[in-house]
Amino acid sequence: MNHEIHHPTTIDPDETLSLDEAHEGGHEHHTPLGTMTWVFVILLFLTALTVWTSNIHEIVIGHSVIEIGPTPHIIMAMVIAVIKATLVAAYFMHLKYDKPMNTVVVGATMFGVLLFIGLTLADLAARGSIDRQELAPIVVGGNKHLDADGNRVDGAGVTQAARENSPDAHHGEDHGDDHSGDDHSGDDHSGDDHASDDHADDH
Amino acid sequence: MSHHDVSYLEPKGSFWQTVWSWVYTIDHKKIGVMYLTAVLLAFLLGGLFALAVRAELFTPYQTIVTETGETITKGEALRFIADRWVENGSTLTVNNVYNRFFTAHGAIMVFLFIIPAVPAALGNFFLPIMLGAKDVAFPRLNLMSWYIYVFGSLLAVYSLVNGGVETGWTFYTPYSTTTNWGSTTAMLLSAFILGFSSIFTGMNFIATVHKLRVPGMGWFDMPLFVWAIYATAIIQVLATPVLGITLLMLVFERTFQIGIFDPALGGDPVLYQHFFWFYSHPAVYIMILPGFGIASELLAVHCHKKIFGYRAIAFSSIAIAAISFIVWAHHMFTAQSVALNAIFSALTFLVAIPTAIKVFNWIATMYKASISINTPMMYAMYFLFCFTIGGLTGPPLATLASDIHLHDTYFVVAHFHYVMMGGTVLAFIGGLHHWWPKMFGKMYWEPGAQLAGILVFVGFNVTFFTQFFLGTRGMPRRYATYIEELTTLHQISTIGSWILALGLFLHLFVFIHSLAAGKPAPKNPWGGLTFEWETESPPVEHNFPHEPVIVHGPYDYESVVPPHCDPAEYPVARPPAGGANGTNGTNGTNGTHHA
Amino acid sequence: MTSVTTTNGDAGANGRELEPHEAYVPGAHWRNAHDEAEAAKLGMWLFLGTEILLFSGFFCAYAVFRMWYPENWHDASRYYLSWKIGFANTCVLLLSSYTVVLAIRAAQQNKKNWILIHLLITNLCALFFLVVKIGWEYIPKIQKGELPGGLFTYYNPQGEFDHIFLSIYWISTATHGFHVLVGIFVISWAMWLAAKGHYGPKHYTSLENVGLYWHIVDIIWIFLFPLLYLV
Amino acid sequence: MMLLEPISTLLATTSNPIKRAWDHLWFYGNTDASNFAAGSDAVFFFIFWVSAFFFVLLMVLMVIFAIKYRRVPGKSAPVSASHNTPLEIFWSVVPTILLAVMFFWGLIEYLPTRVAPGDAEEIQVVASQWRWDWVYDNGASPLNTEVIANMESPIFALPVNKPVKFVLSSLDVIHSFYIPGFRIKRDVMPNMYTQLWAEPTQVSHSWNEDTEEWQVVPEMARGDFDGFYLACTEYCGDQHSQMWGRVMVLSQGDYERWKTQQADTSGIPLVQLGGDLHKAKGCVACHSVDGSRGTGPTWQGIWGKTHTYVGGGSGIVDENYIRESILEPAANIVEGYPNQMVSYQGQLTDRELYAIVKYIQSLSDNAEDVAAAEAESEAEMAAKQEAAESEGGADGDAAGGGE
Repeated sequence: MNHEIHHPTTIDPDETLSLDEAHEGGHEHHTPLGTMTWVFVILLFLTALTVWTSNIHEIVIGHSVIEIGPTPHIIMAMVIAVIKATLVAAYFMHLKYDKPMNTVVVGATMFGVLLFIGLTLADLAARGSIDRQELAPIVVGGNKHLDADGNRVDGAGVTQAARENSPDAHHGEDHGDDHSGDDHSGDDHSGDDHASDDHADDH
Repeated sequence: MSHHDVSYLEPKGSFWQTVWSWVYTIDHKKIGVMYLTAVLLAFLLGGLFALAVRAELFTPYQTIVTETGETITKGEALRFIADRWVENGSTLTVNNVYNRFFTAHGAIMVFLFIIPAVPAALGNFFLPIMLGAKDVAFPRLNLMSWYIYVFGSLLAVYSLVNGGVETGWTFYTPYSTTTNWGSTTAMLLSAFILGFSSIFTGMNFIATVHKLRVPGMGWFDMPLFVWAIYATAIIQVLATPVLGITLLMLVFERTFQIGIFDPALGGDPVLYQHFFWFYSHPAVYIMILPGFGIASELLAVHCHKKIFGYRAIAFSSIAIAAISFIVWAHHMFTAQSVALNAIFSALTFLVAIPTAIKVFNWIATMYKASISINTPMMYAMYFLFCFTIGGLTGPPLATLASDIHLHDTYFVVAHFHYVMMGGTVLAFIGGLHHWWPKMFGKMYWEPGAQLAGILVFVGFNVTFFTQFFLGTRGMPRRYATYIEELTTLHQISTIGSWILALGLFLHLFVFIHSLAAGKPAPKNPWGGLTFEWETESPPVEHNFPHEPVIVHGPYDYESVVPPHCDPAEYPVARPPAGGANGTNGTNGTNGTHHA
Repeated sequence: MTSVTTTNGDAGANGRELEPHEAYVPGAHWRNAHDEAEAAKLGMWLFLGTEILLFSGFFCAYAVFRMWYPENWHDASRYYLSWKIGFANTCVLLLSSYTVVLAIRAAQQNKKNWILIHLLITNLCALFFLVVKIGWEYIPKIQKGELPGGLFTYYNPQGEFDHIFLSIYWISTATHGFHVLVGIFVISWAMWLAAKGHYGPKHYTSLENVGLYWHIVDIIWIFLFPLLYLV
Repeated sequence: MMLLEPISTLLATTSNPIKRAWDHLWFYGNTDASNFAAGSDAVFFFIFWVSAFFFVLLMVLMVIFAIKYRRVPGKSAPVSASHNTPLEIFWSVVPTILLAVMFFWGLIEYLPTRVAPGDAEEIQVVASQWRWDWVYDNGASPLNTEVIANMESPIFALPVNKPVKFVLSSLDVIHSFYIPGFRIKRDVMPNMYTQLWAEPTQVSHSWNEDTEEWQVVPEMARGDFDGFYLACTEYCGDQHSQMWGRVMVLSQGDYERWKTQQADTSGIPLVQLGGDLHKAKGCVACHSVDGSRGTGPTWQGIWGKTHTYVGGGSGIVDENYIRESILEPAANIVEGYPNQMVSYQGQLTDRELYAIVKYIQSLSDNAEDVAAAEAESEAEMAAKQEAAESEGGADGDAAGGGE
């Protein structure tokens, strides 16, 4: 138990505040032109690639046709986008050359984003698993929202439009005025299938 | 320049020049003092709403037929206001007024008071000083953040006088998107703007801690208050933007009907709750972590003892900040899917571990200490008492089976008041007394402050401990009236709120008295070891007459005589061998080497 | 930025008036210019982190509704938005990011005119982006009633939840567009400082931070483009 | 009709003052009201006693230290350890274990609450601002009310020892379904069905053949209030705090009797039925009948009045206006009132609608109107009675919404 006065020598290597650097000036690294140009070209190429892949809807191998659904598309697009973003961050934004602290900030941020989106999605995806109900949709007779003037109005024109979205059920130009709930009067429970309960059941 | 020896409070020339020197200042101390004034005003305003809410709950509504055959309703304390408040062409109902008042109480206390209270007021003032810096990293950003706060607060006040908000401070959809009472949009924008103030303050503190520590000060030489503020700043920066986007989307929902949260348009209200709590749960730790930091300082200084488990306390602050991001959905146990409930219940318990460690460490600090019983130390003990209750009533709410019963009842109300008020606010008041001599150079009337503290402690516990019983007996939150069987408990609670208010007003009086007639404060009235006790009371313009040099840790009480203190009064248990560091001199400059 | 007109000791030896960037002294509370520059960059990165989190709200809403209505999303994306416009805008933004990098390089090499030229190209790209966005997307959409949520009045919806797709399109691109607009202002401010000689090899912190901001606007678009226009 | 005696009187009969104070302050003693209550309480009290132990331990230590180690000026604190790794590990691990027990116990007790047994009787619960409506499998919807917290609240019944599954939906904003005595709670969402279930295990009321009324059973007079009520726990606006319902738990036989009683309204005179509906369907939450102001216009003397509407126009309150206001509330809002009401489309039969019209007529001060209304009512009632009888089970169909 030999005691000594605490000597504050714990200096974080990443965060040194040593006076030695005081005269080095603010910036040590010079931006290499060639690297940056290459990165730019790769970014353009990846942009073209993502557009190209998004337009592939089926792959023909010999006689078999593999259909590409929306999920592979979004995975592909996101992978490319992540690569592009990483390139921009690492080179254009100098993360590769900077003190690691800035990368830690980005990492923490991305961690936050992933938690937020991931766990929220997890809940909304798991929602139907136990509360599955084979019932008629909820009557939204009472659902209201505000119109542009801030007044409460009943079930909006948009929901009506969405409900009757068969190609032949055109609503004319006057549809924009259709918010007052006038066309709501005739609605019955059974005819009302627009309540968005179905996502709870199906997904 | 003269700022080496002139107090930051010194007037600058004429009256208007002095005013201008405050309005346009980039001095973190002046900004801190302005914040302090503003948050105390907000506390007063929010507290008045709380008193009104408690007054309404003194009795439930009762319809009585009088002797003349007239039917009247009793138990409506807010009737007087309701009958005089005209909106949409007629007077309001008592419920309307009550709903606006509890929303106003919540919104003001959360957004205007408790989030900025410790970081922006005390943190602004002391964080740079504790690091031995002349200012925060970005002084102009600091000033901007203050004016953003002012603007946001004014917008909130505008919203209140323009009808108020009746959605609850949580703004749950679809109620908040459909109600056209009051001025909800203004309040949403206000909270959105206040969020930026919070973000900028957080950014500033992170950069300050990283880049402006006095040369030689390592991470583990920082005072624990700095660690706590640093952890808070991380949450402020990482969580607040999500609140910003949530409120912005809610504003869009109200103005353009974007339909993302509104079920009438195909949106989903639970999605809103995820958005909201992703910020607002971490925000709970924005509120409480600085309280932890203050408690650590108060205990160490007034126990005159090295804090027990320094690293454990420091790391637990960071751990709490990290865990705070993965527990938000425990606010939605009755709304969301079973799988997520199980996950979030488990994750929520994680928070209890670092919190428990902190409490054990604080109590252990008092063991074999040399404890001065004064207002700050009493507040530290009040804090330990109330926060322990607040913390221990967390597990029943994290446990699924019992939360189902207690969710959205007064048990929750009592729990978070024990954490927010019993934790943060008591620590804040304690910290204010602790640092008051340093901030304003005046001592306060100690017996008055102690009496006020006792009143606050008793009043607080009478008010809120009762509410645990109300909660377990099934009294839901946000109720303007209730079943008659609960009248006694509600009345006890309301009487407690009066005692609490009395204590707080007495504190206000003591502070005003101190400013007007307080004795000049010595440089180090408590015998503290951190940098703020080395400089003048109040500090000079750039904080220190000469840049301080760190020669001991923040809590080395057993081996270091506090600066400016008499070693006869503060003897050390273990004098250093040889005294090569010169820290035990008696010339009043201990610990400060002139660079 | 602090405009400093005093000359320091070194300057006197050279016997000429120093450019502002050469005469730069850090703020009074900084120990040296290096710390100040590092802190400014750290602060900027923290701010960029908040920007990313801000936009993550849109991405989260997007992800949720796409998970629920993948077909409707796909159809709406293909029907309402032209990938060609998006592609053009993406390339323009990438180019502008590249020129910002070149502007910083010019500052490092003390070529004042090239800083200005590169920043000017950046600003022109930003303007191009906004003009395309407003002229070729927003205005026709408003005319056709392809508006968000409850304002949606388009006669031929592709599915039940087109209005929510368009809500997310509108709020995310409008917020992004607002950032582009802010970008134009801050880049113009950087040009003004560059013209006055505030940027040189030893001091170009604010130019670097403006660049960082501009890159993050680009990165957000890198994600918005495929999500809205392609998948 | 007060079904439960006020607790104050019950308390007054309890002789032991300590017992009285305990009952009044302490947590629920009633752990057998539903199959979940005992489990939930057991978890709670486990946590409670663990917490109490730690709290007392810490506070006693704090006070002892504060007294024992008070500062004496000029004396320093003795040297003591500033950390102790084994101790710190000990006090990290022990709470962790206890917390893990809490979590798993809580989870085990919770999981069954979300999966109803297959044979559970299904009751549809429809919430709106600010009322509860339960639709039973025979189409019955409660008609009787009781004053809870100054608000006429519907009385619902449940069978004892039989699982009941509640299927919840909301017509407007989020509400939350909470029966404190049963320890169950679930949010009621406007865009999806949620559900929960419980098995009541304690009879609260029985049918008194003599008085022909539902009465509290003697065992319930336990000196504490019982939590047999339904409350909304998610803030939902103006009268959130008055959105109550009484929950009666009946024996099997009584339960069947009650359901039959509630399903058949044909024998009730129109004005009386209108009055019952006014309370049971929640109209009372917004529309007073004594002239006082509420969220909506009072019904007293409203018949025959001319109202100005929001957005221009005016009209006389007559049969058609009342009917329109119930079915399409947003069509014509009286000046000075918010557009707050939900549509009752499909929830009231023609006869019930008519009963409300007649009830409003009967509330008019205008003597002539009242006389005319009464005369008319007699005739109409007879005619409607016949119509209703010939319609058969129409009531049930229209009241549901679950078909």
